[in-house]
Amino acid sequence: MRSRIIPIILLTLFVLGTIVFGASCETKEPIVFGGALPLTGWGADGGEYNRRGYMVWEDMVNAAGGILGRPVKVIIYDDKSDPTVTTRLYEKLVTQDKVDFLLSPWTDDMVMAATTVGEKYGKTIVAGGATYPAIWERGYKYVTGLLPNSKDYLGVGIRFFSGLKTVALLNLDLTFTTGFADAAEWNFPREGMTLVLPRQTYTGDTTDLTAPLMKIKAKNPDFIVACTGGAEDATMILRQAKEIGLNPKAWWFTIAPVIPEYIEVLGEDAEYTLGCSEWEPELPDTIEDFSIRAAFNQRHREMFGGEDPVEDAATTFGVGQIMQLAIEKVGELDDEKINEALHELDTSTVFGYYRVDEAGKQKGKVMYVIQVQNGVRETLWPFKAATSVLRFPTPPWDKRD
Amino acid sequence: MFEAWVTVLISGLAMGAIYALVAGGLNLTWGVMNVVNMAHGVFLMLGAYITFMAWSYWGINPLFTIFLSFPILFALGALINRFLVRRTVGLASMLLTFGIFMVIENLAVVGFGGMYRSVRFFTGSYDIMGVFVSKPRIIAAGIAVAMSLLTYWFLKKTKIGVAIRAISLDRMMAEQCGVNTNQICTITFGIGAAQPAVAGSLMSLIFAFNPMLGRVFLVKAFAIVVLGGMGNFLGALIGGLTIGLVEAVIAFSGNLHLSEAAGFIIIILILLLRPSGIMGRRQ
Amino acid sequence: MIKDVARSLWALGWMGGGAIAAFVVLLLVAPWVVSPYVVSLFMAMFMYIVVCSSWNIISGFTGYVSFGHVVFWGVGAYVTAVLVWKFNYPWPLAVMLGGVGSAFLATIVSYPILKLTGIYFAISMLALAEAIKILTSHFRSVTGGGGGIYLRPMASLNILYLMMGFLALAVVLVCYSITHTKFGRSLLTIREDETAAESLGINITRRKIQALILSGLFPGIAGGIYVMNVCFIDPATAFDISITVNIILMTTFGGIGTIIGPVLGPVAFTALSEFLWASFPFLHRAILGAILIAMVMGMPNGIMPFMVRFAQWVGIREFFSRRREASQ
Amino acid sequence: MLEANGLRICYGAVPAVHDVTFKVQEGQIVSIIGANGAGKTTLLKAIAGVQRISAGRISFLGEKLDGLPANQIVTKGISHVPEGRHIFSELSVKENLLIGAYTVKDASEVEKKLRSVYKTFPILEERSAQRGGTLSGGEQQMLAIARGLMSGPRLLMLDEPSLGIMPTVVRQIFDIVKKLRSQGTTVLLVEQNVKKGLEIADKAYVLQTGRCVLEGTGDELLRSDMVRKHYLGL
Repeated sequence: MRSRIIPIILLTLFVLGTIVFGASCETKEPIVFGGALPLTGWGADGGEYNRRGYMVWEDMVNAAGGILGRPVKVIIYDDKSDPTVTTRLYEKLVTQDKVDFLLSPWTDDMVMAATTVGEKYGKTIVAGGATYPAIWERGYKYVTGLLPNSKDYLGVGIRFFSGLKTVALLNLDLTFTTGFADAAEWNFPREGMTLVLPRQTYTGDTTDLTAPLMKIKAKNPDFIVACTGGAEDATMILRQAKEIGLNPKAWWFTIAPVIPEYIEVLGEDAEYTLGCSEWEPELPDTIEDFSIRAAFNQRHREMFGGEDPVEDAATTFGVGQIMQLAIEKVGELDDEKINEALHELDTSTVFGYYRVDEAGKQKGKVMYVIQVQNGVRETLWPFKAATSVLRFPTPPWDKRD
Repeated sequence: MFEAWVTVLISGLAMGAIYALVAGGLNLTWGVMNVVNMAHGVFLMLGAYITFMAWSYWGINPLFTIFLSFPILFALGALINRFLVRRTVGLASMLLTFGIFMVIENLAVVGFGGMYRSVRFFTGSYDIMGVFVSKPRIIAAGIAVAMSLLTYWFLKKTKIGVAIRAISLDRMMAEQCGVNTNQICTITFGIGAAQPAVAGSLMSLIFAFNPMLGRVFLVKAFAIVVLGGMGNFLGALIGGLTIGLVEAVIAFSGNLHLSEAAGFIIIILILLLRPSGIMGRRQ
Repeated sequence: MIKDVARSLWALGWMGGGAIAAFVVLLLVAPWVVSPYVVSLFMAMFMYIVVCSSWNIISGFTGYVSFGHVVFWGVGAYVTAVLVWKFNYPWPLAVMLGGVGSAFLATIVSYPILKLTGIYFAISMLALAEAIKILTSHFRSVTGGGGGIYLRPMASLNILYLMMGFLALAVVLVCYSITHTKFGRSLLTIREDETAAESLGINITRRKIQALILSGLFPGIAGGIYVMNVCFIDPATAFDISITVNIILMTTFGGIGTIIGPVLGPVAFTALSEFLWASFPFLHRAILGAILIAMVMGMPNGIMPFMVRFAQWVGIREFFSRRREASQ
Repeated sequence: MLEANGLRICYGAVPAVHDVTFKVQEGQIVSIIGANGAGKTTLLKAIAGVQRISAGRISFLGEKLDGLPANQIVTKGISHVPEGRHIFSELSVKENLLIGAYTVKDASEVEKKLRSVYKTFPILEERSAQRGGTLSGGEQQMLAIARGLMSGPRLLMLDEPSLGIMPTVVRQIFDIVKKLRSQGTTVLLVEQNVKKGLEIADKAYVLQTGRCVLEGTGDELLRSDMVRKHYLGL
């Protein structure tokens, strides 16, 4: 039986291949989009999810007939997680590859580097994986953002607990996490919270957090906000907090809770922790207009071995969609007009609402508050989209079963 | 307050014991063989992955996996020495081992992926009269100290151990005493790779790690070897514990930035005062 | 001293002068011929020529191998960035002051740290770089902390590229001429035997300090130019240990203690890694590592002897060997 | 027992030894004498396997030696006590001796050897726990010889055993060398102290700038005009 199926599949593939090849030969010049992502180095994880988003977008746009009747081509380079390389690559994309449009790189450092090049050549960039406010506060003309900046990102979470009085702040010493911590400090007094001790900053090389956690424990705050960069440092914080019996009423983490391996690595220690999500794969359509979401999820699973898309893939898909909407609105490939359009658009993508202020800073995006409950992420807010209710207060470590 | 201090100090010493184990392996490859081993960190990382895989696929108790990571990395280290490192010393060996580091780390990223892993086995702590002692850290530290002392005993009391020390002092003369220095160096490099692998196995219980795990520890390990005195095996243990302790004290009384900077500043100061390390021989 | 330098430059002769002229012409013409991408690639290459040659002064000529040379580059970059960001200095001045800053750092650490020799010096430099990295993170009000500093783009790529190119040329010429002066010769003597150097009446402490300051100055300027190009600096980038590792790798690869080695190394490395990276997006590091292993096994003394043999074969032995002897 | 034929040894491109031929008979003390830089040490190094030879042939008990690594030459029964003694300074005296017996597999055999060298050098037993580096020059020389004896060599090669040592100790050492001969160990001695070296020797060779210029019994050479004039200053 098997012996007959294989030739048939091969034959089908061959025929399909020929048709696609023939068809592609006939179509017009593609519109070229280019960007660089960290495919190697410390950012390789996020970079790969980002790449998938762009790949799915390219595939779906072309399947639907392209933009302005022209197919789309996406070029992705590897920036080795190094902003210097990002600068060089964006120079290359603009001047050597002569791409029509630039796509966003991943994370603040790289976005900073890329937008510097974009600004120089008048090439607009919709920043994908970036939240650091400084990106939009430099007076650049050719940058808009998809993600809310860190003040808004943190604000949602902190507002959620505005009844709590005392708070402690942990901060990983990186660009974007420092941005979060700054935003948190800006938000605390606005919600009537006081910091019980100065923010505790640790670095990526820190191997032992006992000392800062003991200091926090001595002040016994109601609420702990940890501006973590990923599963790695969040794991260290939670495990060591458990060890010394640090029991606030609520734990709030940035980034980590939406990273797929967070729950896997921490297991039941991740229970009750809260975080902010920019995107969830399965949400009722009522909250935002997600007509394309199901198709995106479906295509992503088909292309990448059945894996559900994660936030970082939805971000880049959203970047593509925004570019497409702006180009279609303008109707021609004019950088100036498209940049204007990007600043004026008020729309919705797979990723969520998109509306920016004059500086290009995102204003429309709705954030979700999530909590880990029984080993899964549940959405708590906005209430319309809630899948569960808040579990509060967090029980002490020794009272958990 | 007293309990808090003791908690912090014990935690610092535990971390110091793990530093010492990492530095101990480096002391063999660097202190004895004069190979500036840039690949040291990847041995650690491979040890962590061996434990993770044995635990997650076969459910092996992570503490027993050190009996896997030790021989596997011993063999890998021996092979690397036999076919590559043997003919180089000093800066050339740095070039070579950096090449090995690039190959292994890159293959690990491709093979294991960049995502974080961790072994969830012991969590929580022992509460001894208000002093919190982290279970995974104290167990890891205990094994690390035992491992360091075992190596010390091995070098002090066995025939091969004495030969290793003889080679570190005068390789040519050792050869003329009938020591097959190539063979002994292969064994030395094997142990030098297996020791950080055990440290890596222990770290998989403590940290969430990915293929970049070893990088954090490499710089500190180099510094601790020099601090303890090159080729001095008890010195590496003492140096590691010292750094762990100092970091904990300053982290608790000052802040984390200062504590990490202090580790390095102390290394500079000690070297200025005693240029051959805490336990080093005077020249 | 100045006379010695002038004489040594004169000694370059027609061939050397021609090579410099050719380099300058190529440098000036390049931006009009190749794309800005290649220009920025050249710039990165020149940057490594600057830092490798500078490292070579203290480590190759004087024999004090530094494992923390990135600290001078990083301090230069930070001084420039802070001056532009906080005090609105004109950027070319800030770049120059970046060099002054790193030379100043070299001056204050030089006396104690140069008392150490061999591996102890190497590790102290490593520890110094790590300590300064952490302190840069710590003093947020001055340095922007771990979040780093962002600048507006002010200088065009071509200007910065030319600065870096001329800086590289200057550093190589400085390295060349010091090997022909009394200063340079005393460094070489110190490398061979410090006690003997002292008995020859060389003030070794002073010479070593001068060498370290010279060796710290240029990376600082290069760091300043770098930061003006990328417009962003944070402690993790500025004091990244892998830059030190690259410096040592490239120089050793090209030929440590020679004039041409720290030039050949970066050129060969940049070209090779660029090619591999473009051809093998996921495995380029592994392949580069494998090539590195093969090269160490195949040519344990770096590419220098290989180049000399090649040069002999081509018949321009004179060009390579003279420089080499001068440095030994 | 040991035969060297037409040895030529180079450092880089510079030959240090040209076409040297000599023989060591079993049970004898054979001295090689000559001025500083005559190539004596180089010769011993070549036999010990730490210096490559460019031409010629070394054989020991009819077996070809050249090309073997140094550690295997020890197993053939040759022990080298190099110039400058090369004591492992951080190892204890006993550990130094144990390293000397590295090639001996049998532990009881090692114990026996240890007892016998302690008998020959009682001072070493007293100092057995001390670090090698803390010994005096003469004690270090004794330790070096004792270490050489630990492998149970049939041929012991001594390089400048009297260098930098007090005369009384030198006499002691030479007495021990004679005793070794009587116990059946063949000795190949390199000495700058020509008088001493020749007095003790059964057979001797004079090396001058890498060439063998004279050979004969110890007495013959002591009486030869050339030795008297050049080396003894008579």
